[in-house]
Amino acid sequence: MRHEASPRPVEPRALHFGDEASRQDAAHLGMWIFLATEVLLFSVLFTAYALYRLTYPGVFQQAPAHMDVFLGTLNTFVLVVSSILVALAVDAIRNGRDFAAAALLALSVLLGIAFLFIKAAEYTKHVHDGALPGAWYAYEAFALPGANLYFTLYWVMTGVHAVHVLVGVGVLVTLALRTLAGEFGARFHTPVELGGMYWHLVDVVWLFLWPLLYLT
Amino acid sequence: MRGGVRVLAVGAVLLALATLSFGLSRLPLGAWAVPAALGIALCKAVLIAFFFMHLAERPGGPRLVIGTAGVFVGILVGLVLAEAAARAWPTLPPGPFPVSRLPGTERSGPPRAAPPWLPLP
Amino acid sequence: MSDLMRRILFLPEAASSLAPRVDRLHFFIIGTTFVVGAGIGLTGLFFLVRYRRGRSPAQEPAMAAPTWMEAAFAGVPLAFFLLWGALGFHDYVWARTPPRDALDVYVTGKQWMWKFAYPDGPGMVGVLHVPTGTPVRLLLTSRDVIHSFYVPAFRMKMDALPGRYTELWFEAVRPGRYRVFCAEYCGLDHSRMRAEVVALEPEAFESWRARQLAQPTWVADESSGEEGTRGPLARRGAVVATRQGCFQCHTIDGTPHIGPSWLGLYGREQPLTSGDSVRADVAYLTESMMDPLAKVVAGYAPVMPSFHGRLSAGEVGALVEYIKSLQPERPEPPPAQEPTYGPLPR
Amino acid sequence: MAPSHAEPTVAGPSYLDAERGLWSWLTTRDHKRIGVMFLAVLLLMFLLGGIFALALRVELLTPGETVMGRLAYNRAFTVHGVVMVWLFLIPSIPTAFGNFLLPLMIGARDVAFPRLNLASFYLYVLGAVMTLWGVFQGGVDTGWTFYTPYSTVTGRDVMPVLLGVFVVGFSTILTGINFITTVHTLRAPGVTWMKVPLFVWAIYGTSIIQVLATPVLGMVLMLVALERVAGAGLFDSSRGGDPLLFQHLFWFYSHPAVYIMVLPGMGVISEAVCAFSRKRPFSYRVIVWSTVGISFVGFLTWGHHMFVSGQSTFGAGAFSLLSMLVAIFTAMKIFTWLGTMYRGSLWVSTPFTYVLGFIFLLFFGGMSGVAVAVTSADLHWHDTYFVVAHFHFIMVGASLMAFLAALHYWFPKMCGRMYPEGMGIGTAVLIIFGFIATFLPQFLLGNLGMPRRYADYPEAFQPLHVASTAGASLLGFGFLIVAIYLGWSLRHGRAAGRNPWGSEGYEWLSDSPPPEFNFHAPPRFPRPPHDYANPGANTEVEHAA
Repeated sequence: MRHEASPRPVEPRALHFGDEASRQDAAHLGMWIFLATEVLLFSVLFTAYALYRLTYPGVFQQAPAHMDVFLGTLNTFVLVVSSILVALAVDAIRNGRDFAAAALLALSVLLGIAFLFIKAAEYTKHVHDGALPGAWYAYEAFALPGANLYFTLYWVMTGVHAVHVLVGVGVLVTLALRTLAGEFGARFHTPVELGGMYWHLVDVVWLFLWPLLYLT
Repeated sequence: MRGGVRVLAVGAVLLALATLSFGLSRLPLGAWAVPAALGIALCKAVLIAFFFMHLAERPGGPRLVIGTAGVFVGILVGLVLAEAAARAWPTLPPGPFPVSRLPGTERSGPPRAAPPWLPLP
Repeated sequence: MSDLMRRILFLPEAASSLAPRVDRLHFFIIGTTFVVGAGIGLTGLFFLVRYRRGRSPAQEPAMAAPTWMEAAFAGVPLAFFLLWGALGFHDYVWARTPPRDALDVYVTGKQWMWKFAYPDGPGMVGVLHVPTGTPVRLLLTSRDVIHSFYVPAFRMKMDALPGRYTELWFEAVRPGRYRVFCAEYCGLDHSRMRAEVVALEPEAFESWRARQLAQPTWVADESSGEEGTRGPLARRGAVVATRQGCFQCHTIDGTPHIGPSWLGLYGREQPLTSGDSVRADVAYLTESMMDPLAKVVAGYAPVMPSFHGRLSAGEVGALVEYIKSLQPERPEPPPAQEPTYGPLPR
Repeated sequence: MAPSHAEPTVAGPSYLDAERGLWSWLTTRDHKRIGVMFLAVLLLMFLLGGIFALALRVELLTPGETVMGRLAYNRAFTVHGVVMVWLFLIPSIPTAFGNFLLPLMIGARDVAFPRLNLASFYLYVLGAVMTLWGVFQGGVDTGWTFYTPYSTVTGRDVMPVLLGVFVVGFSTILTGINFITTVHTLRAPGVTWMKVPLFVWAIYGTSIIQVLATPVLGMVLMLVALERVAGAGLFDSSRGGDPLLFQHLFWFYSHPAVYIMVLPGMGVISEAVCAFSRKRPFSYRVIVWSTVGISFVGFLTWGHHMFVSGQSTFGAGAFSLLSMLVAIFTAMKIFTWLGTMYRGSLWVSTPFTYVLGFIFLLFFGGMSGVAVAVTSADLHWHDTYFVVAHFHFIMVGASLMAFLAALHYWFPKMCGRMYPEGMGIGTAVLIIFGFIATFLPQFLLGNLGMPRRYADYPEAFQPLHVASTAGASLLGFGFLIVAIYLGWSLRHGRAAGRNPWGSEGYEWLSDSPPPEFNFHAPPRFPRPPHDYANPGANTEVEHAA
């Protein structure tokens, strides 16, 4: 019953903007390339993390003791669950159940917002500790050489990620509203899929940030 | 409802893997902690890409694209690490080390005190 | 032969043990390039004449390269490139592995001068004295941004990074004066950040070093509790100047501030606000510390406080010695006030 | 997303006349118009960068201060570098000619995402304005490389330039996404992967590099900005950071960026060499696979910019070895082009003159590149005028020659008129000789030990500097002539007809200038492009609906 969008529907055709299937093909490919650029964007931060972990191994091993592992882990589950909801929403819209899809999208928006609030709570704690990035670092309980770099990386990585979450929430809200307005259905739902893919990517990035910053 | 069931099944695996990752971090794994955590994260990423991001339905272009991106992330991280790990002693940083500021750049240099809008204790 | 090549290619003289190695490879690469380049140019010209349109109408529009030729296109150049890479890397490893018996010199780059310090005391700005026939290891660091220590006649350079050390070594093969450039862009006066390597015969170098070590030195009582309790007098002057806050108004890099810069001050003819001028000798420098408003240098406000009673006689002497040492591009001992270097493993 | 237009059945107006008025240009989604708009802005940028290049050459005529002080010189070479690299060379051939030709060459009606294409143009303009404003108001003197820690501690205001280059990078990414998707999904029936024209392959390879490398640059620039705003310390030794990290990340982008600049040029040459030799490419697959190879291996070599930076010996060896690999792809291309000329029927036209210049200069540029990638030789040459001459051989000798070749080759395609051919050939020869006179002395200057970015130099270097400046004036004069006769031809050139060169490239099957949707009917390409063995085998099918 899904398969409106059968795998690789037709050969791409020269008749520009031909049928829905080839349009979908182009849109998905373009979205994947965009997601690839996002991956490379984050790779810079992962490189910096790896280099400084190599340079200051002790600091990076001790660092999770100064993080709120509970909140970080909670956030992981929040994001994964929201990802599952978005995947369910795409499944629903493919089957033409647009009200269910909108509701699922709205739910994951709520989870995204919850993520940001939990993140904000964590940030507040760090601010109170004085564990601020860069020149403002003043966390006396963790004053080893390199600890400032850990926290700078923590702020930059989670900060850039949080910006992506914010954008993702915006995208999901728009999609939910447009779904409610009946713009998407079993026949045409490419934007929902693409927006969902963006949200999943945000989730995937967090799945790497979480063990690196909180667990190991 | 087959699609929905599959989404839920994959979701359950994801949550289980996340729990596993958290559990492993409580164990003294030593040098294996990071590879284990990253391996689990990679598994989760592949699951999400294939089943939530529709990669399973789209062979060809998209798989090529994201695979290439992965390879290049590996190249960047790998070569930088390999180079840095092989550096001779004198070029490794001895830790925070006083470097004098240039004359006349105090204004544009980074502020020493926290900005006023931060709710500091 | 290689002198002729050197002249044709505008290379400076080969004054280090590394230079002939680099030059040999250089000639190999450039020679091959020119031979093949001429071949390509002549082939192109020949084709242009032979296969010109109209001369021979569309000859063979469907010709394609056989596979062996495609492989040759890749294989032949690759063989040459890998050979050069291997030869070059062999020399590079040699050039970056200092011999164990090398003479160590600490080099600090800062905007826009080079400072050299020998482990046993003497140091200087802008001129590096080295013995010929002896490997010299330079330990480079920087006080501000990245600089690069480059001696064309030695065919080598190495970046000086702030906050860490890099090393390079060379062996000068004949006495002479060799130009040092900064090769990494470092700001306004990048192009004037020059220095000089003076290579001396080993005996001449030893006698130069003995002269340097005979500079006035200073040993404090153990009880005085001052930092840096021994060493060249000028170094103590630097400590005193820091403690007395002299650097709030005076610079040592030549930029005028509230007061005149100390760089090159000693021995200079200074115009005064009164219209006269005075030579900045020991007497004038001492007078200025004790009674600063007596002779104010033109262009500066009379704001300097008197240090009468705040400086001991020894400290005044040390300050004067320090100011004397701050001469641009002149082999005088400046303060060896760099961070203390840890022992370096070989 | 899709404008649904009925198939035009009769020869209609060209894309230039399809709609009229400035507004129709500014809001167009036609890839050809966007290409032309890019071309106009790019030429403006080239003029600006060129003026600063001449100013630098004049300053270097004598040691000491000739026409500007050291600070002015440092700012001027920054403007020259930033404008030429970020605002001219990187976007040049892909955005102008790639936009115009890529859909034509695969038989598509437009790129995959026309609105994104227009957005890319406006982002580029916005980024260019921000960058230029930033460079001038901030008096930025960091050089185009923004090396830390100088760029993080300099008293000049670097921030707007960082943001501007970031925005230009976004434009590059959007263009790259668009091109890759277009090549993947919109090829006409019959255009299989191994029948894609060589220029399209080159643009495709370039787009891959753009998409993978540019985000890295964007993030690095943001980290530099963060360093300035918050003293982040990631590149700052005084906080335990590593200044070399910046160089690694920067060159991870900027070394592939060299291939962003030169690969499209190679594509142009591959097209033109076939067209003017009247021959199939000597080996289509060698050109294709070397293009793909360059775009992959180009990413593995960045460390050869850091042989004397404190990089480990192991790192230097590895990067040197990998650099040797990337050079052979260029060598393979050069041999293939020569083989294509062998036993052809050479038409000595203006584009072909540039092609010959390109092959010759690229050879020397490439070989000097191999030379500086040899680790021990780089101890002498790194950061001297040898390197300056090397990359100008690639950027000007290769990329710009290809740009001029493309400009002349496709000029009739874009505006339907010819330029004066004799004048073109003469000027091309003048430009090639002016170029050699400018940059050959710089190789020798590098040998002599003249470091780059020097406002002032010892007297020993002067004779070579004078020679270089003389060559530069010749070069500048040549560009002026080109601008004058092309400008004149826009209005007064004789009509070109559909295919003035008798080329077998797919793009020439459509009218010159092409109609609004490129082809009057869905085209059919039974034969590969550049198939001079079967002239006229490809046809644009005329449907009478």
